[in-house]
Amino acid sequence: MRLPCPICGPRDSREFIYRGTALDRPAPDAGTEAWEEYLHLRDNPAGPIREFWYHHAGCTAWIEVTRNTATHEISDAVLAGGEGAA
Amino acid sequence: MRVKDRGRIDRESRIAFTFDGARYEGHPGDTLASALLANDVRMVGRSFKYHRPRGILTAGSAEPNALVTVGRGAEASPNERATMVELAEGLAVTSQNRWPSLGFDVLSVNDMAARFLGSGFYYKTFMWPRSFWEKVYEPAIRRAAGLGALSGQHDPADTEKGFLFCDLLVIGAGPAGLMAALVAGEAGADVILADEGFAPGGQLTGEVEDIAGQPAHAWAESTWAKLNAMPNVRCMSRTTVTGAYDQGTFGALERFPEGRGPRECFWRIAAKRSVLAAGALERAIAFRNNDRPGIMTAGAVRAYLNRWGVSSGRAVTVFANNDDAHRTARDLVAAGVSVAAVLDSRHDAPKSPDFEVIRGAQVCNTAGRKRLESVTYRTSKGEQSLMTDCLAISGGWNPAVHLTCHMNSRPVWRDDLLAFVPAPGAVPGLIPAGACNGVFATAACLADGASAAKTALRELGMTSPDVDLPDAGADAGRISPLWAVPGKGRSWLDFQNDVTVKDVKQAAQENFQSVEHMKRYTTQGMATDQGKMSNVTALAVLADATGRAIPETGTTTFRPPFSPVSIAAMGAGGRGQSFAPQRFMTSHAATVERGAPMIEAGLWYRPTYFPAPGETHWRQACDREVRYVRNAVGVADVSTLGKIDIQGPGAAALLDFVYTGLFSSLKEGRVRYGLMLREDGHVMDDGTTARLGENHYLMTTTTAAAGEVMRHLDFAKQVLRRDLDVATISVTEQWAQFAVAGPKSRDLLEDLLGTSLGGWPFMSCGPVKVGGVDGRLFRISFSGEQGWEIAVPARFGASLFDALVAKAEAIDGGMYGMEALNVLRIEKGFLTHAELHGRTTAFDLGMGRMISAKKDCIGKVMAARPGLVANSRAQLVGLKPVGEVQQLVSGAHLFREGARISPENDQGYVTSVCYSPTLGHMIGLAFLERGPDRMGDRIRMVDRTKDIETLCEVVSPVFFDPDGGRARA
Amino acid sequence: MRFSAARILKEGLTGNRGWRPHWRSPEPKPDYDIIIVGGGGHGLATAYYLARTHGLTNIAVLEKGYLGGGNVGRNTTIVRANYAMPGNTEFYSHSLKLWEGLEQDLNYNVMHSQRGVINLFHSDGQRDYAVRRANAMLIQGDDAIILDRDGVRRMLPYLDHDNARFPIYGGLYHPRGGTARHDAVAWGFARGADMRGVDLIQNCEVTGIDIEHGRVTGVQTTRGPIRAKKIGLAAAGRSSQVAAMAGLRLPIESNILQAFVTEGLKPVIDNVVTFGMGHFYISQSDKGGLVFGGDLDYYASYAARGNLPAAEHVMEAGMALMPMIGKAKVLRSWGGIVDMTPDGSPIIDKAPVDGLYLNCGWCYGGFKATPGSGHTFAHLIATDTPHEAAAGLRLDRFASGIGLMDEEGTGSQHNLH
Amino acid sequence: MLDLTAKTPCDGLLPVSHGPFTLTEIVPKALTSIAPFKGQAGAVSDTLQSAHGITLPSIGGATGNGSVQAIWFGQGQYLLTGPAPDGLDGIAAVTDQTDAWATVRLDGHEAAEVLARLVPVDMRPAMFPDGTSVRTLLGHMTVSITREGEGYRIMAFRSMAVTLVHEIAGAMEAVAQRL
Repeated sequence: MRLPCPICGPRDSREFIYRGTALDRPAPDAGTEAWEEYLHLRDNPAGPIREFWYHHAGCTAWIEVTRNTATHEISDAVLAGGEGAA
Repeated sequence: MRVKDRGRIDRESRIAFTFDGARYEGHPGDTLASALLANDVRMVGRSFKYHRPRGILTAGSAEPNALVTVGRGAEASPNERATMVELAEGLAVTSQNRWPSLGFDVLSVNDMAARFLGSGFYYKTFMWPRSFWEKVYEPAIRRAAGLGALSGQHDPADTEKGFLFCDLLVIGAGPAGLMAALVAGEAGADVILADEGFAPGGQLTGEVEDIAGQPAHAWAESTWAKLNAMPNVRCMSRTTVTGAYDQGTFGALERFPEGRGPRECFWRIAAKRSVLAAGALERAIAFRNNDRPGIMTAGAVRAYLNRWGVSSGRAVTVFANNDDAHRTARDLVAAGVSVAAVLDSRHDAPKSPDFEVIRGAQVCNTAGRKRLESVTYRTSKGEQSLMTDCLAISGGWNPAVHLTCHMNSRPVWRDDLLAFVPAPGAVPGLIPAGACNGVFATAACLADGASAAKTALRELGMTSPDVDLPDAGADAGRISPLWAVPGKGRSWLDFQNDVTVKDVKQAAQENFQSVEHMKRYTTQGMATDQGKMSNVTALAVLADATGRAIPETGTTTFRPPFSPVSIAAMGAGGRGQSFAPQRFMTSHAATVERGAPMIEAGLWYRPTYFPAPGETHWRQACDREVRYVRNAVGVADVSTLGKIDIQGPGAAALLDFVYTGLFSSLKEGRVRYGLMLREDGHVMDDGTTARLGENHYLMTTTTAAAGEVMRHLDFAKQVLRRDLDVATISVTEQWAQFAVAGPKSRDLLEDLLGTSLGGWPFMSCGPVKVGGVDGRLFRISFSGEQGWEIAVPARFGASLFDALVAKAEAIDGGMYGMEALNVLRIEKGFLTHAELHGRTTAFDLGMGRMISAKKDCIGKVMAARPGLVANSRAQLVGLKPVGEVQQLVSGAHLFREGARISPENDQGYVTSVCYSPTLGHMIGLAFLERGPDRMGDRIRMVDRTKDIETLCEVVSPVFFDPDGGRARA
Repeated sequence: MRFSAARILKEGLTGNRGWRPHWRSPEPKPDYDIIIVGGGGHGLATAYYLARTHGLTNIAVLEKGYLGGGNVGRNTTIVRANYAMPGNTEFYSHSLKLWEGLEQDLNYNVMHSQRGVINLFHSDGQRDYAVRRANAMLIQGDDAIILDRDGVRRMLPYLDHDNARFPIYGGLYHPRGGTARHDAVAWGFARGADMRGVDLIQNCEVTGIDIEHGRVTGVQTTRGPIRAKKIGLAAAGRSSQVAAMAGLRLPIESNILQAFVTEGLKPVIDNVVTFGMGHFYISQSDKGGLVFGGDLDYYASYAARGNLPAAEHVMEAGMALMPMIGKAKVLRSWGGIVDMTPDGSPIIDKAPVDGLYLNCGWCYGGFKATPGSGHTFAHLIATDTPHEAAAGLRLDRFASGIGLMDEEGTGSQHNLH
Repeated sequence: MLDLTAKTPCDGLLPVSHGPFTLTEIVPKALTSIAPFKGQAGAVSDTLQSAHGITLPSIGGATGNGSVQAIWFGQGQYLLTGPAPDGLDGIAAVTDQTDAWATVRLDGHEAAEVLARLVPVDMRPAMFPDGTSVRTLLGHMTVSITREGEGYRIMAFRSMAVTLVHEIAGAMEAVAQRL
C-alpha cells in the first residue's frame, strides 16, 4: 500500500503508523455518550472512511486519509491539522 | 535422450550432477528436468498421498510432480521444481517422499488402500480411543505426509531485499511482454521487464515458428538485448513477480543461481502502471492412470525437443482436444522422433500427412508402473492399445490470470476459449495482454502487448512511438471441451495431492458442492502449484457432478505468491542482530570493558551489573552497587530515557494538556514529575519535565515509550490543539546523561564542576559548564537519595562517564547497573513498566489526586469512568514477607489467608520484587484489591509455577525513607 | 450416518457410493424460533449447542456465502487457554475443555492435537508477566509450566539460542494447547447441527433486521423475509454491518490479519511456538505445511488480503527466531477480517434490542473460542442469562470501564492491539 | 581541571569500501534544528539570508553548500549545518542537534543500487537529483538522506551508528559482489 502524504508525496505504507477513524475530540463536558462514541463506537463501514495516519518515518505529520476499506482505494489525503503545510 | 540438431544448449561443454547418488551429465542451458530427461531418467518423485511413481509433467514453474531436494546438509533446499532448477556443476539432487528409495517405497502400499483413503477419510475415523490421536495416529500421519525435509540447521543462505520504482512494470517476456516493453521503452518510459525464466521469450523459447522472418526465439533474444541496452529499461530475468498489492505495489523474487553475493533478492516494486503478460499454462486431461511417468503436457514435450534437444520418448503419442497439440507431433516428426499417433477427441480434428491422427479418440487407460509402457484408447470402434513410452497431453490452455486475482477480483469464463480470463479492472493500473488475456496467436499477442503499452502510456500522459508489429503466426487453433474421460479407475486432477475425479464426485455427493468446500475437503489445488495445473479441470468436473455450468459453479481464487517464495528471501535481514536496530549508549564500550552483562531495553543495551573481583553471584554485585548509592555515590548512564525539547508560546499549554498535572505553573529552573494518560484514561507514561525558559521545556520519558510519546505529542499539537504554537523535537540522542546519586553525590559534582551546588534545591535544574563544555544539571532522584542527572553533548559522553566513575570510585562509590537501579526504586516505591503496564490508572497507583481538577487533559474524562475509580480495583501496595518463607515472586497472585486458591478469590498480583540489602529482606510491589485500605493486613502470595507460598504483610509501597528527607538533603 | 473405521471399510469395499451429504441444503422456512446470522465456526457451534444442550431445533443458520468460509477457514488453527485477564481466563478454559471432548461429541475428527503451545519471553519484564499469566492459568485449573533457557533449548533446539537480537529467556509452556483442523471444526458443527434438525442455509445474505416495538421479529434476506423470535449475530468481521441493520453501533473496527503456509515438509516443528518480541507464531500442519502468522496489517479493512510490510515483518521475525525455516517456501498468503474491540477481547452479550444477541469482537483469537463461544452463546440465547464462563464478555465494559480485558497492556482504545 | 574529549558517532567504524563504493563519516561543525513559529517562516528565511546567505529550503529540498547548508527536515522543520544560527529568538524553536546524528556519506558509481536495497524511496539520480533531501527509512531506522553531488549524505540517530554502518556496508558488499 502506498499513501499520498500531502507533504512528501506517495510513500510506502511501512513509513506510516495507523491510528484509525478520524473523529473530533469531544469537549470535556460533552457527556458520557459523546465520549463513548469518540473512543469506542464505530460505523466501521465497508467503504470509504476518513482515518488518521502518522508519517512517522517521513515528515512526522499526522494526515487524514480517505480510503475505501473494501478496496483500499485512496481518494484523498490532507494534513490532519487542516492547512499550513511547510 | 538427446536429439541431433535441435535445442539451444551448449553441447561443447558438460556439466556433471548427481540424482540420488548416480552421476549424470548435462549441458549449459539445461534445466535439471531437461538433463534428467536427456539421461532417460523418467521417475523423479512420489506423490503426496499414494506415493505413486511420478515423472516430469511440465517444462515450467507450475510443475506439480518433479519436486526434488537440491543440495546437501544445511544447504539442502527441499521441494525445488526440477523444471526451474538451472543445471550447475556438482548439483546434488535427491528425490523425496520415499523410503527407503525412490524405486522401492514402503508407503506405496497406500496406493493399494486407496479405496479407503478417499476424500476426507481422516475426518471420519482415528477418533478412538481419544488419547491415540496425539500418540499414535497423528505421528503416523505426520511422518507419511510432507514432501521434502528441512535440514533442521540454521539456513546459511545469503538473501536480500530491495525497492524498485518504474512507470511501467511488464510481467513476462513472451511475445506480448517483449512488445509492451519495446513500445514503452521507445517512448522513454521508465520500464521494468521481469521474466521468471533464464531465457527470454516465454512460450516462444520452446516453439518452432517465425517472428519478423527469423526464428521466434531469436527475435525474443534480440528484442531482449535491444531493451537491455536502453538506459530507461531494466530487464530482469530469473525474476518472478509474486504478488500484486495496493497502489501499484508488486512483490518480485529475483534469483542469482550463479556468482557471488546473495542468492535471492525479494523486490518491492512500485509501478505507476503494469502490463501482465504472464502467458498461459497448458492443462491436462483426466483419464484413468493419467499420472504415470512419461505422461507430460504436449507443450512441455515440444519445449524439451525444441529448446533443449531432448526427446521425451522413443515413441510418442499425443492426446488432445485442440489443434495446438498437433504442433508437438509435427515438431517431433520433423526431428526424426517416432510419433505413434495423435489421438484427438474431436471428430473434426485436422489430418496430417506426417503422422497418424485418430479422430474421436479418448485415452481410457495407461500401463507401466515406473514408466509409461502403453495407452489404451477408445473410439467408436472400441478400445485399442498402443505401445508408447511418452504420452503428450493437452486439454487446452489456461490463461495465467493469477496476479489479477490477488486483489480479490474473480476471473470471468469465456465459453469460446474454454478458459477463464481476467475481469476488467481486476487490479488498478494493471493491463493484461497476450495469452493471459485469452489472446493465443503469436501475432495477436504482439499486437495486444503493444496496445497494452500504449494504453499505459496514454494514462501516464506519455506519447506512444510508432512501432511496427513484426510478422508472426496468426493461427490460434481450435478447441472442443474435454475435461475428463469417463470410465472406471482413478483419473488424476491434482497430481501432487492425489486428488482424482472420484474424489471430487464424492465431495459433491457429500454436499461439498461449493468450490471452496470441494477444494478444502479434497485438498484439490492446495499443492505447491496451488492448482495451476488442475483447478479449472476440477471445476469442470464439479460442475458436471452437480449439474451446473462452469461459471455458475464458481471460480477458485489465487492468492500471493504466484509461485513459492522462500521465507529466507521475504524475511531477508531478519537473521541475528539485524532483526532490529541496535542502540548503544556512549558509555557502552567502557561498560562492556568492565564486564557488565548487557540486557536489551527496547532497542537499547544497558548494563545489568558490574562484577567485581571475588564476586561469584550477581546479587553480590547488585547489593554492593545499592550500597554505593545509599552510603556513598553511584553513577549510572540514563541516556536511554527519552528527552523531548518543547518550545514556543504554546509549550506550557501543551504540557498541561498531555500531563495530568499542571506545568504552566512550574517555575523556570525547576523540574516536576508528570503522569501522562492515554485517552482511555490509563497511564501511558511518566517522567520529569524541566522548565528551561519561559517558553522552553524539556520532557523526559521512559526508555520504552519515547517513540510513542513523541507521536502522542505530535497528535496533540497537530490535531487536537492546533491553536497552540509549539515545536517539539527529540533530543534523546543529543545528550549523554548520567545519574549521580548518593549522600556524596554533591561532593562529587562540586569537585567535577569546580563550583558550589549549595543553591540547587531538590527538583531544580539549570545550565552548567562541564570541563568547559555547555551541559545541563538536574537535581532529581530515582533512588530516593540525593540525586542529580548531568548531561553533556553526546560526543563527550564516554569521556564524562569515565571521569564520573573515577571520581565516584575515589570516594567509595562506583557504577551501578539496572539491577541495582531496580532495587533502589523498589525500595522507594517508584514505578517502571512493571507497574505502568498499560492497564493501570492513576487511581490504581495512588496518584488519583495528580489529575488536576483545574483543566482538561488527555484521558481525564475516561479516567473518571466508574470502573476505573472503583475502590475494588487492585491498587498499588508494598509487600513484606512475614512468615517462614521469605521468597517473593513477580507474577505471583495474592489471596486472603485461608481462602481457597481459585479465580474468585484472586485478589491481585505481584509486579516487582527484589532483595533489599538496605532492609535485609525481600520486598515487593503489588496490586491488591482495596490495597490502600488494608495496610498491616496479612496476605498470601501464591506462585503455583514454582509452588511457593509466602505470607506477607501489606505495607506502604515506600519501604525506605518514607518522608523523602534523603532526596531533599 | 455415523462415521467410523468400519464405515470407511464398508464404503471402500462397495465403491464409496453410500456416502451421504454431511448436511442438507434446505429451503428457508418462513418462521424459526431462532435465527443465527453467520454460518462460520461460532454460528454453527451456537446452533449445534442450542440443539444439543437446550433441545431447541427450530433454528436456521443464515450464511451469505458458504459454511465456514470466514475466519474459521482462514486462521492459523491454534487452540489454547493461556490468558491472564479475568473474563478471558475462565472463558478460554471452558472452551478448551469442550475441545477435549469435541470429536467424540461430534463424531467428526477435527484433528484436535494437544501438542503444546510455547510462548517465548525475552526480558525479565516479559518473564514476570508470563509468570503472572501462568499463575492465572493454574489458578483457573489449567496447565502452565515456566521453562527456563535450558528448558526451551531442550524442547526447541532449532531456535537461534546463541545469536538472537532478542535472546530467549524462557517460555510459558501450555501442554494442553495445540491445533485443530480448522475447516473440519466448521463442518463437524454443521453436520452435528444439521443432524439435530437445524436448517443451514447458504448463499443467504441478511439484508435487514426487522424490529417492532423494540423487539426483533425477523430478518430480510436475499432469499426473502424470515421471521424469528430471537436472533443471534455471529458475523465476525462483518458484525458492524449486521448490527447496523438493527440500528446499533458496535465498539469494533475490522482489520486484516494475514497468515501464511508453506509447502508440505517432513515433521520439523512439533509444537506451537510464539515469539514474544517479533509478532510471529508457527506450527506445522499434519499435512506438513508450516502455518504461521504475526501481527495485524494495522488498518481498517474488509478486503481479506494484506500488504507486504506486515508479511515481510512476519518472515523477518521467523528468520530471527528460527533460521532453519529459511528454505521453506511460502505457498500461499491470505487475510482474515478480524473484528477488533478496544481492549482486544470479545463480546457475548444481549444487545439493547429485545431478542437480539451479540457474539463478536473476537479479534485475532476466535478460532480457539469456537466451542466455548457456541456453547455460552447458546446458553445466553436459550436462557436469557449469561453463562458463567462468559459473564465477563460484556458489551458495556467499555462505557463503564468495569472488567476491561487488555491482555497486551496496550490500551483499551482502538488500533492499539 | 576536567578535560572532556570528543568521540564521533562512527568512531572506529568507518571508512569502509566495497568495490566502487565508499562509506565515510562526516562530522559537521554544528547541526541546528529550526522550527519557525506560526507565520514566521518568511521571517526566519530572511534572517538566515542576511546572517548566513541561505534561505529555508522548500519541502524535500536543500539550500546552500559547503560551509552553510540547510535541509528540509520534516513538517515545519529545517536542519542547519555549519554555523549556529543567530537572530531567531522568538520566531523559531532552535535546538542543538550537533551530537544527535551519525552522518555518513555514500559514494560510488551506481550508489543508488546500494540504497535500493535499503530505502523505500526512489534514490536514482534522475529521480533524486542534487539538492534534494528526504526523511524516510533505511532498513528499520528513520533517516534523512540528502543528495550531494554524486554522493548521498545519510543521517541516522547517533546511537544507531553501528547498525547504520552495518546495513549500508552489507548492501555495498552485496551489490559490489555482482559487479
